[in-house]
Amino acid sequence: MSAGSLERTVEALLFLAPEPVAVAELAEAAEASEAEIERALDLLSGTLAEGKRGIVLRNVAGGWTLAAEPLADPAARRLLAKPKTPPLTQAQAETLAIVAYLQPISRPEIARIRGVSGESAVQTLTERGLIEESGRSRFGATIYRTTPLFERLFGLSGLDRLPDASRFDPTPEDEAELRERLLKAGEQRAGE
Amino acid sequence: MSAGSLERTVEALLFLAPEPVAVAELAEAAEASEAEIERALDLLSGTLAEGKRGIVLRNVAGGWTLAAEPLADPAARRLLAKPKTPPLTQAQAETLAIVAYLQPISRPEIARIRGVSGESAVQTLTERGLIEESGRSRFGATIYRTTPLFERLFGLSGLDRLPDASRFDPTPEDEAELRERLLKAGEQRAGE
Amino acid sequence: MRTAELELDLDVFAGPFDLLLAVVLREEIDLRELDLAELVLVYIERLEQTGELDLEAATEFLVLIASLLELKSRLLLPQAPDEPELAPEEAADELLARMLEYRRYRDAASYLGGLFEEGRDYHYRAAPLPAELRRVALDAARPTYEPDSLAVAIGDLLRVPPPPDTSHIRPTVSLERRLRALRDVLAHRSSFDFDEHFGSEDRLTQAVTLFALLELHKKGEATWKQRENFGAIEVVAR
Repeated sequence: MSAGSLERTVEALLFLAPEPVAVAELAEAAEASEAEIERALDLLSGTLAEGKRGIVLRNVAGGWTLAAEPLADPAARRLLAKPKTPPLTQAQAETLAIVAYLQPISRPEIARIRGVSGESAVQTLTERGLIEESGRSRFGATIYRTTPLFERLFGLSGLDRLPDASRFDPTPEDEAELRERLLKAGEQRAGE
Repeated sequence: MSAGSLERTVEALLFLAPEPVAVAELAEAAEASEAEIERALDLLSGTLAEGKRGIVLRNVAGGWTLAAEPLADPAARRLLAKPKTPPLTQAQAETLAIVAYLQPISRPEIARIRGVSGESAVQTLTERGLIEESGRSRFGATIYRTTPLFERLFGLSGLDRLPDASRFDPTPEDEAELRERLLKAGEQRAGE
Repeated sequence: MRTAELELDLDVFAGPFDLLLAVVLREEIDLRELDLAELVLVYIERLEQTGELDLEAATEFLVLIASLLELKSRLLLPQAPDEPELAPEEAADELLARMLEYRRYRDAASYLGGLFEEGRDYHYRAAPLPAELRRVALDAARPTYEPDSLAVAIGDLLRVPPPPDTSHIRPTVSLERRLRALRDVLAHRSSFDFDEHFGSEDRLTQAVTLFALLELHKKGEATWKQRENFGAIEVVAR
């Protein structure tokens, strides 16, 4: 079965584009309305759903892009002689979470929340292109934000797609338990 | 309908590879036999035949590759083309003038006239589409000529409209053929 | 080693770390009396004993100790006039709040870590654009370059620089040629008088010939005799 010509055009554009492309850009290039592009993307996401073909359609970093199906990851690394991306360390993941949720955020603020300065985590994340400097605070501290690459590598279509941070708050029960645990320890001592 | 996992892997590999990939390389990367790869390519060439999707499978020199469907060319140009026409460097202008006035001309002759090899000028002019290969000399050297794009960018309605070089000729009394004189001058410069 | 289980034996407190926090929170111990450096030393000693580093626990310890340090410094330092004094119960609340805030991002980190794990199996295409997209389209091309620039370039290429002016360079004497001159003479005679053969040459040539003679001596082809200062030099083949 052949795809419609707009769907084919959109697929070709995403194939060629080096970065994710926004719907508005696709519409302008294809000389179609955004609604038509949305419809074409809808059809395409059916054809290129995970597990169907070697290429999948992804909505990341504010636009649409094609990616190789994860199934091919080991073969792709053999062909392109690419080592597996190293996982994030605990320190890197925490620093990244703080930047992602609180950006723009200065280096001292990151340190205040983590309790340690974490220079090297910030540096590694910068080197890996996941965060970048976005200016200086009025006290001269470097301010950080996440990059489009971060959204791409984490499969986020935008920063607004990060789940609400309150989701990770200790539940009132957990919080009560933490306080309780501390206080109980105190009472035990008092009872000694 | 979903494709088999080897077909999907092959499609993913061709999607990622910047250059055409040979069957043997695909087999090694996918840890399959060449016969299995051939079969997968066969299935894939059905799915990705011209006119079916936005991406087509091509068998070109050196192996298999994916390409964008030509239908999308005008849209791709609108979205992605970042044509550059920066001023020509001295080396580029000289090389282009030699090709323009003496075409067809081989690469070694260009080098002899300029007195230096100037590989990179030839390459840049080719990439910008101002000159192109037009064959091989009987000694195997690449032969160049100018392109229609060259005529457009210089506002020439044809090659016969090239400006008369004699206005800038330091020794207009010399009656020898232009090619002879350029070669002689080049050799004298190189011999300094 | 869980931070909470760290056994402490400090000047003002003995018991598990957990408990210390509790008593600080309940203001049973004045933070100002607590030697935090000692606390850190105990922790490090304990780490060395167990020989294992639980990163998560270590991070939690660092968050706590950093918070305690900050609270203590705020208790010790004079307050800025516009900053309300930190009451002890507020300090305790702040410590708890700090722990809760840290936990939020610790858990967010593990969520992001999961996304990253999924994401790193996806590869994106990094192939360059096809050549035709990197150049001007024929139908979009407008005259950009001056045709005369081509004729000018040809004119430049036809220009041959004048032969270099060497009048300022003094005639040179080649050592090689002087060696040949010496060998020519020695080929016919076993010895000869230097002045007799080279005395009529200019001073530079004579000097270079003498230098060539040293070269022959070094190679074992010739030697010389001079019986008195400024006397005749007799060159002898060897």
